[in-house]
Amino acid sequence: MSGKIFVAHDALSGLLDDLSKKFKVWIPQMMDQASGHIAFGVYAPGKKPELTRRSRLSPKKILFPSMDTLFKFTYVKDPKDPVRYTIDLKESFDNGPTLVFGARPCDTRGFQTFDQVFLKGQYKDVYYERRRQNTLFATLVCQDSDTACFCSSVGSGPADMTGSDMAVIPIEGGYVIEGLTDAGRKLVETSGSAPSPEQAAAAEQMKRNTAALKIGEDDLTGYADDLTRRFTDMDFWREQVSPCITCGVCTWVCPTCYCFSITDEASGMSGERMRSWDSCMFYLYTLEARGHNPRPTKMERYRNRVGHKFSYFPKKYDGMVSCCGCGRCIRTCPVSIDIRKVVKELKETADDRA
Amino acid sequence: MDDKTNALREHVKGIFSNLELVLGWEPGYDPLHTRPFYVRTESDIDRLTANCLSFQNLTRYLAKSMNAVDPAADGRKIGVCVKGCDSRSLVALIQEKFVSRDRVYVIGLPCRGTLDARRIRALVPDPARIRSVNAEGDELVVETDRGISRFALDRAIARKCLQCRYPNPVIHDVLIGDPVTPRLKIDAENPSVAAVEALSLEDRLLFWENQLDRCIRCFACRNACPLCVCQNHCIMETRMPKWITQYRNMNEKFMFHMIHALHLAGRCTECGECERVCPVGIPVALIKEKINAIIYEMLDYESGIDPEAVPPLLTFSPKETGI
Amino acid sequence: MRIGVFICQCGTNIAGTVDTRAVAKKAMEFPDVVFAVDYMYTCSEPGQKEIQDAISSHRLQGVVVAACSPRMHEPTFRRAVKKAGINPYMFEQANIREHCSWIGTDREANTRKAIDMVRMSVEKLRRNQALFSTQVAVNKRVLVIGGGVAGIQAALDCSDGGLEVVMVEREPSIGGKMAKLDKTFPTIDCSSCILGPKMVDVAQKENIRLYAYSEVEAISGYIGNFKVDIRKKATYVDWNACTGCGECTQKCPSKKAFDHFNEGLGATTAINIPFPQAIPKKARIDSDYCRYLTGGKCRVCEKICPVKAIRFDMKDEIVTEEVGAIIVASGYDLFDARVYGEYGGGRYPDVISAMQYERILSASGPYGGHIRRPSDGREPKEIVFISCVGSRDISVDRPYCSGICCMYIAKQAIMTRDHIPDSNCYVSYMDIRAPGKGYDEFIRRAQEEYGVKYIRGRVGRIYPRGDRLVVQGADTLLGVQVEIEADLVVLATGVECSAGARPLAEKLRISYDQHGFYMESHPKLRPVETNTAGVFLAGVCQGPKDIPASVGQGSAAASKVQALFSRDTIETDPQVAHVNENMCIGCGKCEQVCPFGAIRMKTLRDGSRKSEVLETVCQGCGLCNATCPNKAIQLRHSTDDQILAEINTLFD
Amino acid sequence: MSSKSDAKQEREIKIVGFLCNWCSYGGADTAGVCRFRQPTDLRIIRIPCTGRIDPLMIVKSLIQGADGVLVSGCHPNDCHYAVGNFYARRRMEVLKRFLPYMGFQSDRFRYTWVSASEGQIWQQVVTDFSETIHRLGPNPGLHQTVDSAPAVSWF
Repeated sequence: MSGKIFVAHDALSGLLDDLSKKFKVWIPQMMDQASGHIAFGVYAPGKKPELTRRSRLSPKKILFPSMDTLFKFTYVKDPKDPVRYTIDLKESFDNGPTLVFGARPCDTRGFQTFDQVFLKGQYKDVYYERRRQNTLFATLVCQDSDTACFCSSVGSGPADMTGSDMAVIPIEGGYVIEGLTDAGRKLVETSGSAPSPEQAAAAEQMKRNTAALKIGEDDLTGYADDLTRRFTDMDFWREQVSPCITCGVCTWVCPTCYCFSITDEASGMSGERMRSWDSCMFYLYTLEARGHNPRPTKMERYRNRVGHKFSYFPKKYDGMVSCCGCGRCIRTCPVSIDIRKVVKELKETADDRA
Repeated sequence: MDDKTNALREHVKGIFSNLELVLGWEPGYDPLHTRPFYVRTESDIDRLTANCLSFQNLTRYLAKSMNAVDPAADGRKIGVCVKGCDSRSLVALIQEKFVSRDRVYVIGLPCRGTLDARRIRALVPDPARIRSVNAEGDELVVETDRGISRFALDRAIARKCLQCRYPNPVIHDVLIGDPVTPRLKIDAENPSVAAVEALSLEDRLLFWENQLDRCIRCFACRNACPLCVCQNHCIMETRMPKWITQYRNMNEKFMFHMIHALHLAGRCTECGECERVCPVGIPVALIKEKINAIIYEMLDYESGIDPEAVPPLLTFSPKETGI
Repeated sequence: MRIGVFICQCGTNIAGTVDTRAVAKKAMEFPDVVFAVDYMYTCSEPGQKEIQDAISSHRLQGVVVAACSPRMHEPTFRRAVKKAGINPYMFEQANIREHCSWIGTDREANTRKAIDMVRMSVEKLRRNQALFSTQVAVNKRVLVIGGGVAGIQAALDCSDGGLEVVMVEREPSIGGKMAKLDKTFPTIDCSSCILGPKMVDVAQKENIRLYAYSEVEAISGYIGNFKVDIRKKATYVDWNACTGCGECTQKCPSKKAFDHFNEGLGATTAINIPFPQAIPKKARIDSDYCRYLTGGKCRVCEKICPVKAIRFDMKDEIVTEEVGAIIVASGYDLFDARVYGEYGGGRYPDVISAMQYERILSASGPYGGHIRRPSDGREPKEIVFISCVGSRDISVDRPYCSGICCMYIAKQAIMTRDHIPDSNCYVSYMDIRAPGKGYDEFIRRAQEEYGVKYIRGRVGRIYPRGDRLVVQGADTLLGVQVEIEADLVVLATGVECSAGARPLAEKLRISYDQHGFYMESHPKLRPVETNTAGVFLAGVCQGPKDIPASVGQGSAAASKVQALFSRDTIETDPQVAHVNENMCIGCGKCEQVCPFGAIRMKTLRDGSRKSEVLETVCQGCGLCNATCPNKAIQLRHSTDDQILAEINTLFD
Repeated sequence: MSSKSDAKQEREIKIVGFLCNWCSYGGADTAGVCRFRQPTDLRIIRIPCTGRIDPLMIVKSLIQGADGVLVSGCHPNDCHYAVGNFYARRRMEVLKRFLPYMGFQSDRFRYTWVSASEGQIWQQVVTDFSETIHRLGPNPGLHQTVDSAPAVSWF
């Protein structure tokens, strides 16, 4: 077997039906017709994957839910001495076999950032790890960038299959699905019939053509030191973020933003500890118990967001920018702040001055 | 360059020496986007634009950023560009003493409607690559890589604009452009609210649940709202008192939107910013529009019209009965 | 926190329909509860001891008592836990009696409900804060509203105790209804002979400041520190100058003025002194009748007045008095008999009210004490008294008994038989209410000694026949129709709340019942207190009663005030609003809605605006808390978190 | 927090009552003293004044699963704090009219005025409201997931 199958457009539903028997299959789907809202949702027979338009929200929540119960706890009173409690803990895992079908290369690549933080090094995040191990990615070779896309600027591209188990390559009449990892190949081989030589050739051609595309004009890697130089230039930051309303949508839609907060929600004698998304754009994110806030205004907060992605992260992780270039933050920003421009101006104006 | 933008720039040039700064708009990252813009120097003025893409309600920055703006030692005013709906927010902020009328120079811009980028994307063949967007009379002309599309402006403007009752600023120091005829009469029924009310009670619940289920609790609606003045101290985020838990379930999402709506009862000026900024497309403003309708019917009050009026839920009348 | 829960059985009052043992057992499962028990009478001495012992043996930090209404025993238990060393506000009471055991018989449902109520109280208590009162100085002056016998008694008692008294009387003279009475039951002693000296006392006491012909305009402040605006209505006579000589009343050409004191029988002059014993004895011009004030010509009194006291340009004047307590003795009105068309009240001159008859009987009355008919001045021989006119009648919204009419009818009938021995007196009655010392004996004297004829039954109709009146009714004891040709009919009009009672209550922030009588704090145990601290009640404004009861209440209210004033300071209720400055956004909405002006805005050094609560002025209503958008202002002991916890715990 | 979607099954009806301390709480006491029988569904939360009511407390109760919410205070003009109930009246009436728009059964929320002396009226209010709620049945709560929903078009 070649590790490739061909799925005609009208056979896609059948494939997903089959897959959904073994996996929890996530696909980009239309959530609301009126607002054209596309996001990742669990496949169920009858639902159609939206493979020709980009999703507003990234598939981040599949491995990193916006709210994740870590464990449940119950206080148990000692009947002889009711002042004393013992605590009953129950870990909570939700990590069956999962397949993400139809994410874009930038979406899938976003998890590379998570992997660095949650899997490498001394401490591993077991919740993320278990989900990660049980999830396969069938990633779409991306055909339709828009004015906000810039994956090539951050060292990726529309055919970048980093982190993917399968490539979904659109060709005339359907898709060629190609296994890239062992798990991916195994799944592909049991899921359909091989493409004809013409179809296989068309897919290869499509991959090559797409890989040659340059999405995004500038190279936005290598700005780590510019940020450091620019750190205390508050005029620069004021100019960049004056319109910002600190809504944090950029962090919410971002496939690489992994900040979280841990809280207990309890009522009566029992409750649960949960992890939920947090945003560095919020005042409360860095608010200290005494009332001091090291990032009191949006300038410090936005500086942190840019700095984290383009300076602190690459300095720590071998130059890897923690931005996948999907452009969601640009597209959804209510006040049209463009992170590409901010990063570029870090250097440009710094150079001008130098 | 369109006439309105030119007229605005000319006017600002004439008065800029008397102002500390001017809040306006400049083009965003592509022709479908616009960015709020702080005109701080004379040379900035030529970046100003004013057109059907001037979405943002700039009064939002007045209440929330007054402290961030350096207080003018010499008492110079802050200039702010307002559309009809924005001007009502400004009135409400003056009412609630968040903005002092004599601190602002109000540049009024009568408005025929602002575009809804989502609607445009559905109308043009290649929405990914739009080169230019221009309103020509009642027509919108959109140029993309694949050519030029023309269609009626009404097909592309925001929901709130289709039912606009106050296209002309209700408060201004200067008016740039000719007044526009309102699309709806003041006492006209809100057609979107009516559309929701046409559903059965059960369907209405399902409708809202379906909408609010998408909410990711990013609070963009809150942050964009010029009258959500609590900001960093919003009860949505504080755990003391604890109105909301960290659960991301329907109960909490519903509760959030009920808090948002009821906190704006009698205050919302229907600028629609909450709805525009929602990343998941929830018609957030539609919730508040109903409360506005109730308050108009019950207490004959509209927010953001009279700077001297007291918001209706901050006052009472002993005589009113039958409510 | 270590919480103890005490479930009161209240004898069988609670235990009869609630399984208190099961409630206590369940309470042990609630968070922070380390001790729970049920007890026969938790409020009793040994019951309180049980709580105190448990506090020390289990080192409790908070206590929940599930028993009767906190409106009843919350202070009791707060004192009890305080004695045992914990802050009195670390206490919660679940009302499982009035709100549970007494209103349902389903034991299981009641028990479930009681468990819920205890759970709610525990959750609230877990969020309680120790609170501490502050002391505020007491202004030891008292305001008495109303100068009837109850108010006079209260004022004199306070004055005797050395307090400064401010008395406000709506009418030109004090004395109230009692001053109009001829005699009082059951002793037939002369009303003005016993009231007169007290009225004079009021005038003569140096520590009583009397504002007659004045009304309370507005009241602000709180216990210990009220501020009262008093409207001195224009009398057109300078009372500092007026000596009450009465020259003016002799010469006044307008002689058809309505005689309020004589209930409209006869007339008086436009400038008048209401009655000879009036206190203050000063002249007043009735602007409705004064020729100068209505027509612009006359000014006779001005010329005649030997001390030049007439001031035609006088206007109402507002004066402000500061007091520490208020006694309300604002009295009552009499029912307007015109409502009963079948009695012809108001249409037939010889159908009169009992108060009019009282004036007729009075030697200082319009007929000099001779009983005559208003129509033709003839002495009546056949006189019918009709009781319960505007009492005990749901159809006129007066379902209550006025309590005094049976007695005053007997008195008037006795007086009539005394004055006109050959007269016949008939009393048409429903039931005779005579529960008082010597009262029933008095009725018997009327019947047996004075031969007053008592007919049980209601009068159906009165109509004129010639110059007499035919009274048709039933004698339900004999089961026959009765028809009497009477010369005079006296209607025993009942008591109703004063026309100004409701607006006054609103100024005082006290509550009233559906008939407008003021609500006491507790119908039995706190009969002269109101729910507004520092405001006390005396007399009929609280409910119908006779003279001895009114006088008793006047004294009772006075003694309450003296008890209050026996301390230099009073503790304020610490259950007031409090601002979390870190959260406050300075929007000022709390300041805008506060009914007491207890909130003001301040500017911090960084220029930010914050609101601030004046704790002694705050009354703890929580309106600010409800209004505050981000809940930066919290009402202590009724915080958002506490209310939300009570809600949440019900639906876990 | 439990999922409310399966709450249809038989369970005890619970009504949350917010009663002002001065009038209605006293009225409920009076009803108790007079032994006026009432349904047992009501769970009373004592508040100082209806002015303390934030309409969001009512919303919170309904979302949490309260089958009914009853707010009762002093009669208008009769507020212990003079005007608290006037504010409350406006706020609650706005909420009452707003609830059905969001898909809530507005009959599950009622506000009323009962004085401390009106024990009998309190009995009637509680009995009548409980009957209303029993007729409506348990509050099904919000659906935690929505499979299909009606679309509304406003363009």
